Amino acid sequence: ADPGDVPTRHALALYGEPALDEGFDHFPHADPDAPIGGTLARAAIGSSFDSTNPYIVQGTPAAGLGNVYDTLLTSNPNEPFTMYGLLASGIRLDPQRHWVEFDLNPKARFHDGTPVTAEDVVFSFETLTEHGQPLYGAYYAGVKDVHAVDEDTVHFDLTDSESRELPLILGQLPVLPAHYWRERDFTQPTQDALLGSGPYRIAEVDPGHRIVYERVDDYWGRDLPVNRGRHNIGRLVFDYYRDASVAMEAFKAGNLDMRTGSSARNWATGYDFPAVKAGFVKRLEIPDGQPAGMQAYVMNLRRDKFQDVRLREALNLAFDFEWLNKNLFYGAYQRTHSYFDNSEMAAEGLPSDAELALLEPHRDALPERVFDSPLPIDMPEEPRARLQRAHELLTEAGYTYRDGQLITPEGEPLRLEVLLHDSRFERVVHPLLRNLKRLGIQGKIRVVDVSQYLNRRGNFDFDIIVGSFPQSANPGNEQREFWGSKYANAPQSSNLIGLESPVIDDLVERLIAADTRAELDTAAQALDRVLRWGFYVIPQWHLPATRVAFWDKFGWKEPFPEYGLDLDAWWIDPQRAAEVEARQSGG
Amino acid sequence: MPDQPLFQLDALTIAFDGMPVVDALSLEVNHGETLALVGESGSGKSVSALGALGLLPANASLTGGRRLDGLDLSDLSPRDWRRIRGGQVGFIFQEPMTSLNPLHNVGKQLGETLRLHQGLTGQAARRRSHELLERVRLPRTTELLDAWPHQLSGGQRQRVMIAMAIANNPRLLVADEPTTALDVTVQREILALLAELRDEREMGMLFITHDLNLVRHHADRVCVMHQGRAQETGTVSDVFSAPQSPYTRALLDAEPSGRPAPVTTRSALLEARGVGVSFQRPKRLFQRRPAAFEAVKPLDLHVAPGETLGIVGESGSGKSTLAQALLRLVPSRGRLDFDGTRLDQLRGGALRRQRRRFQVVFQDPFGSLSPRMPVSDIISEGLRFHHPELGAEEVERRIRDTLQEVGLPEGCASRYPHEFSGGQRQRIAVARAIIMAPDLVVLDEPTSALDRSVQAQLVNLLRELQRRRGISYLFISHDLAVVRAMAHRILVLKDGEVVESGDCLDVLERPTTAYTRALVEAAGLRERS
Amino acid sequence: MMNAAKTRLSPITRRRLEVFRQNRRARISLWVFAVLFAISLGAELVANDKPLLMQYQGDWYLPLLVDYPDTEFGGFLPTPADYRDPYTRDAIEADGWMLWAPIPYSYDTLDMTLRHPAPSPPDGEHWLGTDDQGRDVLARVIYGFRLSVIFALVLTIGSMALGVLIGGVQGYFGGKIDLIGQRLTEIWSGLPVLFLLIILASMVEPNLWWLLGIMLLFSWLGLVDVVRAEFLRARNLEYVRAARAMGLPSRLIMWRHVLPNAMVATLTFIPFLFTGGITTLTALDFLGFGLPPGSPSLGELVAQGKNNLQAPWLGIAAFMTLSIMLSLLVFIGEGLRDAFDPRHIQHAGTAPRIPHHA
Amino acid sequence: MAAYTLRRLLLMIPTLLGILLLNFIIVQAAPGGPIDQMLARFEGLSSQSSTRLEGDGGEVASSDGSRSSRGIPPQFIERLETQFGFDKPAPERFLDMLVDYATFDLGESFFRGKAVTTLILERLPVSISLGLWTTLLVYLISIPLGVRKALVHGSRFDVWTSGLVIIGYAIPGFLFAILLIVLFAGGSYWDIFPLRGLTSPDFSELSVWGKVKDYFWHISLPVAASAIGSFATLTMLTKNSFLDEIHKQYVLTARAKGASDRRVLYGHVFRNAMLIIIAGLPSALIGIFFTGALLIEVIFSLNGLGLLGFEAVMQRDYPVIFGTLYLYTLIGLILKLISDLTYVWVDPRIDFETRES
Ligand SMILES: Nc1ncnc2c1ncn2[C@@H]1O[C@H](COP(=O)(O)OP(=O)(O)OP(=O)(O)O)[C@@H](O)[C@H]1O
Ligand SMILES: Nc1ncnc2c1ncn2[C@@H]1O[C@H](COP(=O)(O)OP(=O)(O)OP(=O)(O)O)[C@@H](O)[C@H]1O
Ligand SMILES: [Mg+2]
Ligand SMILES: [Mg+2]
Repeated sequence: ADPGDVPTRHALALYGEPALDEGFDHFPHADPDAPIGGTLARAAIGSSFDSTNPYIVQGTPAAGLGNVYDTLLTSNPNEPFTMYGLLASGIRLDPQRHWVEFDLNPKARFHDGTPVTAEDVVFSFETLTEHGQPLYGAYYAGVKDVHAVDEDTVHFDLTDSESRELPLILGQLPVLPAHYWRERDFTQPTQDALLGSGPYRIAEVDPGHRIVYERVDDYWGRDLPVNRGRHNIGRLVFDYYRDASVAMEAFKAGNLDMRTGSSARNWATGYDFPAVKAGFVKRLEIPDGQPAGMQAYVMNLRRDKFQDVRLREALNLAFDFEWLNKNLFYGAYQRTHSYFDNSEMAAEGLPSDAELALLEPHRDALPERVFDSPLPIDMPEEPRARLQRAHELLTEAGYTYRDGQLITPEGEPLRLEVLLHDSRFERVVHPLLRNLKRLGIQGKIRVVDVSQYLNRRGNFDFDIIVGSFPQSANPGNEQREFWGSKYANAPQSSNLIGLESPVIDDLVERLIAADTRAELDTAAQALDRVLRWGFYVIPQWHLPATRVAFWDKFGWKEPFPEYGLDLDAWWIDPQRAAEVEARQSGG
Repeated sequence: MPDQPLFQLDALTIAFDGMPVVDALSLEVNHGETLALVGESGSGKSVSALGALGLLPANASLTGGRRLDGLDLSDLSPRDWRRIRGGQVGFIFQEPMTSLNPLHNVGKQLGETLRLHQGLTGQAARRRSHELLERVRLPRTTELLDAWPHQLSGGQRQRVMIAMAIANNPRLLVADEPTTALDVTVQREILALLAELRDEREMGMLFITHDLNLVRHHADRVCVMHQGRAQETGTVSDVFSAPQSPYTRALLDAEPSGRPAPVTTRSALLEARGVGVSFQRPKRLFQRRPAAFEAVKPLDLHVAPGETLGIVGESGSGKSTLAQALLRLVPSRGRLDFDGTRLDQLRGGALRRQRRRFQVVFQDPFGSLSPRMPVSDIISEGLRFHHPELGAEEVERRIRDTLQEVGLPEGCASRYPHEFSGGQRQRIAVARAIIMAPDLVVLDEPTSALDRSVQAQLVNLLRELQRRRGISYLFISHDLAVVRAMAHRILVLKDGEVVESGDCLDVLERPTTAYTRALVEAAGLRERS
Repeated sequence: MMNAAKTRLSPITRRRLEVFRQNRRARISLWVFAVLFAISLGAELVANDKPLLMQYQGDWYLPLLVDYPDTEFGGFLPTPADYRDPYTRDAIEADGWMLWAPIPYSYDTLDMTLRHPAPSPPDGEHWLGTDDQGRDVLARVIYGFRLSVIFALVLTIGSMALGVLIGGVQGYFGGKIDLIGQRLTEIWSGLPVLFLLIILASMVEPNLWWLLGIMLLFSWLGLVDVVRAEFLRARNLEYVRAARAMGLPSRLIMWRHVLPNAMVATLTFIPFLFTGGITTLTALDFLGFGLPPGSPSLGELVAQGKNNLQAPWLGIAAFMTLSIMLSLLVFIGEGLRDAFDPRHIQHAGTAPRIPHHA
Repeated sequence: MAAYTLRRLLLMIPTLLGILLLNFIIVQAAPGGPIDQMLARFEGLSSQSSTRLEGDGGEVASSDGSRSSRGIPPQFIERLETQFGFDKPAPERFLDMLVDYATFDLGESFFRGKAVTTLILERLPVSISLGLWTTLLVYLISIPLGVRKALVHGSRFDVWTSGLVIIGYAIPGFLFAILLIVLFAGGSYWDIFPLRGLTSPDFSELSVWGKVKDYFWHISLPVAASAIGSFATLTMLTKNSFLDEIHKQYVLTARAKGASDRRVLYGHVFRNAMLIIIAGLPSALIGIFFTGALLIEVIFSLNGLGLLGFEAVMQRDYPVIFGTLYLYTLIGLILKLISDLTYVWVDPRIDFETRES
């Protein structure tokens, strides 16, 4: 269609309509009357940063740099995947998805006062795909051409019209000031306070140690509906720590205001210090509506030993999550059952009719159980009963015993190796190995350094690894790489299992081609069902919440957004802040 | 004051690990007087002197009174001790070779003494050190001030010790065998110097020696020790003319005498041609390197089987250096033939095998004994290596015999070298050399720390061995009496050059050069022969 | 027998023994160390998850030595029985009895019946608590002690021998040997140990002997410089010259004359080399290049102590083990040093001050 | 000596060459290269962060980014290969490296986009601070302590100080560091010291005195943690060498001169006993300055050379690996030469000539 014929929209939804109409006042979880100011200090753990340019290959970028650059669109954490205009005041998407156009907000300004123009967008696109991190090239591979229609309008021609996601991903494009970068080398790391257009600017850089952002008082987009009530905090501080236990101490000492993402152990045992008892430190577990994804022991199907599904099921039986959760995790995690756990896309019970429609054509290639056994898969609870069941399965599959060792039907003792790169994960694997040993399987752990791990993983040189298949609320093309036969033998691919199944390929294609949310869900459920009955992995666990511990000076509006924590909508309560800060510095 | 003795020991008793070595020794030294302490080797002379000044190791226990100039030394504070030691009391140690700090140069060691007690520093101290070195008759004083102890000859080190001891004009000088490493001429001059100081400043002197000749000439009174006890005390003339105890009489009578058995063959066991040694002098930054110091100028010598070649000469004339050069222990020039082999061209194993046939007794016995080896191991080591065929018992037996031959008490085999007296260590070194039954032994001052009786015993032993086995000796000594008793021929060295050589008696009785004549005269040999 | 042995000792050895025996601290340390090591050698008898002896249905069983399948005791698995499994236990105890080791856990036993999430604090069941995998810390310490001591012992002896030999030869001979030898040592010490470990880990599964081998290749380097310096000095001393004059070969001179007097550094370093061996293992485990996962390693315990600050018994157990072992070794080392010091004063109590007989 | 020194200096060249060559071969032989690392970075699984050294975690496998798995274009990998110079054969790369190193051009990091020299210079203050104060502290305490212990060998003082230094040695340094932080810088006990960095954020605004105070305030815990384990060896070494010397004849002479105990010990014995301490110094220095403080750096969030080197190894950042290696080796070789010359200065009897047997 011609751009002139397509209506201009204020938001883009992947499926259906945006939840908020044009002209909405603010996001529901934001409070436009929130107090402004205060400081939020957080830790960044791990390697220290040496660059303030997060878009390039070289250098380690600092945390929080996203606050400095506005993107064309921004997402609403209350919806799975809908994006509202930020720099773009209007969006026109070709119904056939051959092109997309963005109108830039004429008020949009960089921090130096120069307007943000279509030229800047074109510049940003070209620079990022050409000199930026390779992922930009990959993201935007479906873009044929970009050009500025006029000062305020930018036009993208798309080749990959199959991908519903691409226009939204284009909305995530950060816009860089062309005039600023013309005089600078984009590819080299820098520690300058780079020019952006976002709600914060870099106030202080102490390379490797700390970066401080301050709120831009005359931020051009302050009164946009997407921003109202957000970006309330005056200063954002990121202090760098190399060691998590030390960061925890820093939090205890009041050098940090907030901690997110503790381990279960820490969450259960780390919070009994004086400030908690005195009520100065609070904790929240904020439910997270994002699909959990699948973290699992991945069996390498390229190896002969894993060919028999009964063996794979037996291995699943050998994994005793309950014990692990109770004794190692303080009961903090939930067992992952589905590849799309924590979402509508997870299969349940017996296949629905819609699912059956997808599955029926493949009935011959699928085990009976897919059709007639309900999910979740029924497995005994009691450890001994599980082992007994596993033992039966193995015997049935023709495995025998010699000197207490399990012998494959081919007459070899069965040996498995779990490849790890992080020795801290050992403790999780040992209980599994113990049960394998009871079954007569010789399992061992091999810990190698990250480089070697990647190398071996990339070349699929492993028996079992701990892998993860993260899922977004809107699965798409990436599913091909996860499960597609094309990727089974492509080095470095994400098809860790090595699946080469026409059935699965078909289901994946249907998922990608889904036109409505319902279609997508059905395809995902069918895929999930097939994958689960294949016992390709031993699913581990997930946490359907975000853990936040903080010094009690923050305010927020409930309910929390469904899809992820939006700290930008939090604010600092000046009164409580005064008390808390007195305590923090007083020790 | 003069009514009170300067220094007094009252029933001094010393024991090591409960074994008494000095038993109720009492003596006194008056102002301006020299008291000679004599006695056989190992009788406790050195230990008494050390004990008097509180310098014994911790495993020694000491009782009895000690007074210096009326001051009771038994309960002095460390501070007072510091004032007394080195200031009021000068101390010359018996073994000069090991008594200097190996890592401080001569100037620094002397300077320290001066600084501690006179507060002299810098140029003043250096000037005074210079002066002191000259007073003790050291040559090349400027150079020596910057020399390290290991670059000095035995006698030179001893003179540095003496210089240090007299640097602060002490009231009391404890001189433990102060001249053993010195040739007779220098010895005489040094003793004259000490006498001068004594007379000038009313200094008292405790003179420990085994050389009765010196006692006769240089001491006022004498105290004879035997096995830790004072045998008799009295004026020199009294004791010498009418010795009371049999032990004193024995001491007085003992004198090396006799002559070695004549040599039968003329062939040469060891022949050296053009052997010379030179030492690099240190180069100062940005200066041309000074010419090397020639310690031994190229010279020839030969020793026949069963022959003893005596080497004499003033201190620092290169005797020790020559001896070591002959044994290939210092880099040298020239040609060496040992029993038909070119010694100077041998290396490695071949040289090592030859070494079994020539042994050496170093001038510094203390330094040459491994401190962590018990005596039995030290003595038997070469034997066990070169004669692996010997059984353990045979080795034991030989150790026992040899120790007995050199006059060391039995039961000392399991002790460490530092537990012996100077003379005892010297005999251990001799025992180590002769137990190997070598063809040639180089003896560098083997008798300097021995009293006359032991000396005579050792000389007899060596001659006996020579007669029995035809051993050749290269015998270095300052003591011409011993040389006469040992040597067939004599080589006289001066400044690294041979000034005279020939038949022993010829040279001693009819010296041709003034240098030799002075040596012989000073030794006072003639009057006794 | 005893007496005969005694009389055969040379007087000097007897004297040394006497000195050592008079040093109470050293003597006790030696005893304690020997006892601890002996216990750890018999670790299987002290800490084991299999009964030492049992009777079931009238038959005798020796689970410690023989693997009996689960089916033997009414189970269904043809694999060795798990005697910690309550099911098996009940079955056996219903018709027999079991004799357990004092600590009924081995180093790799996961306690499936923890009362508190791992790491669980010390209690009557786990005297030193469990680690963060639910394994008994005391059992791991005992097995870890054995492993570490053997590793460190071999490493110490090996690196001492190499270090003294190489350093000694360089220092004693000097000249070209020294000049070239030193350069070679320098090149050797420039080898990237971490990379070698990585390469090793990629080729074989690292085990104790591989690690020992690799560490042996490098651990001697620390000694070479000091030994060489001491030899450089000692070779000029008069008694070394005397030994040469006696015609002794260099190896004997070095061994009997130079070495005993140039051993200060080496002797001092022995206890530290020893614990250093243990710490090296610790560090390797810590970096992930250490023993195969699951091995009873003190290093892993240390790392756990750090990662579980809320469970101080882990760090404390590791630290106590290390410091007790090191103290014992240092005190034994001092006793030995004194025994070989010819000037050592035999009286207990009197220190060899610079004597102050005032 | 001058000739010897010259010879040693010249020999440094082949030594360096040998070390570089061996390292070059071995490092390249190790599995996993910088390209793997680069890819890993875009997968959020980089070893950039020294994960192994951090606490916490170990429950959820690290890997995130639902978008990362979209594959990396092969052209990008090719571009990286050219950029890293892997398109050239290894010998050529080695020669290029040597030519650069001859002019002290250490190249540029693969990942950080900075010259290796700059990186080292940036990290130097931390390493120097830690190294210098640790060394000073250790030497100033250990040597007098060792001397004192030698004097009263076997006494109660000797025993309990031995116990103390041994315990210090036995405490793993990083555990002690954490302990210090928990005790003195955390929220549970005393909040006295800062737990991070070398200076305060407002350092530049402080007065000179304030700066000095701030600096030492920051450095005290890390120095304490890195020193604690070093006392033992040096103390015992000093003690034992003094014990060996204290009975020698020259000590008696010095005392007979009336020198005080102090003078005897420090003026006479010290020099004799010092040789092995000097001999150990170069490797101690290299260790303390360049490699020793890795874990301390991690725990106190300091960016020093130890971490730089370790990260470079884990990341396979070849230019940093070889650059630092080259530099440390050079410094090490020079230090060693200096210490050899010091031997001669300390003990003039020492020479390096050959001895015929
Ligand atoms: N540290 C020691 N331990 C044990 N015994 C010792 C020690 N020092 C000396 N002795 C013994 O004490 C005795 C006396 O020794 P001292 O050195 O006083 O003898 P001396 O009279 O000076 O003999 P010489 O003339 O040989 O020097 C000797 O028998 C010696 O073995
Ligand atoms: N290593 C050295 N370096 C420099 N000069 C030396 C060295 N060793 C000896 N000398 C010098 O060589 C000369 C001869 O020394 P040597 O030891 O041979 O004398 P000596 O004849 O044995 O004297 P004494 O009778 O005093 O022992 C002395 O002047 C001494 O200073
Ligand atoms: Mg004496
Ligand atoms: Mg001489």
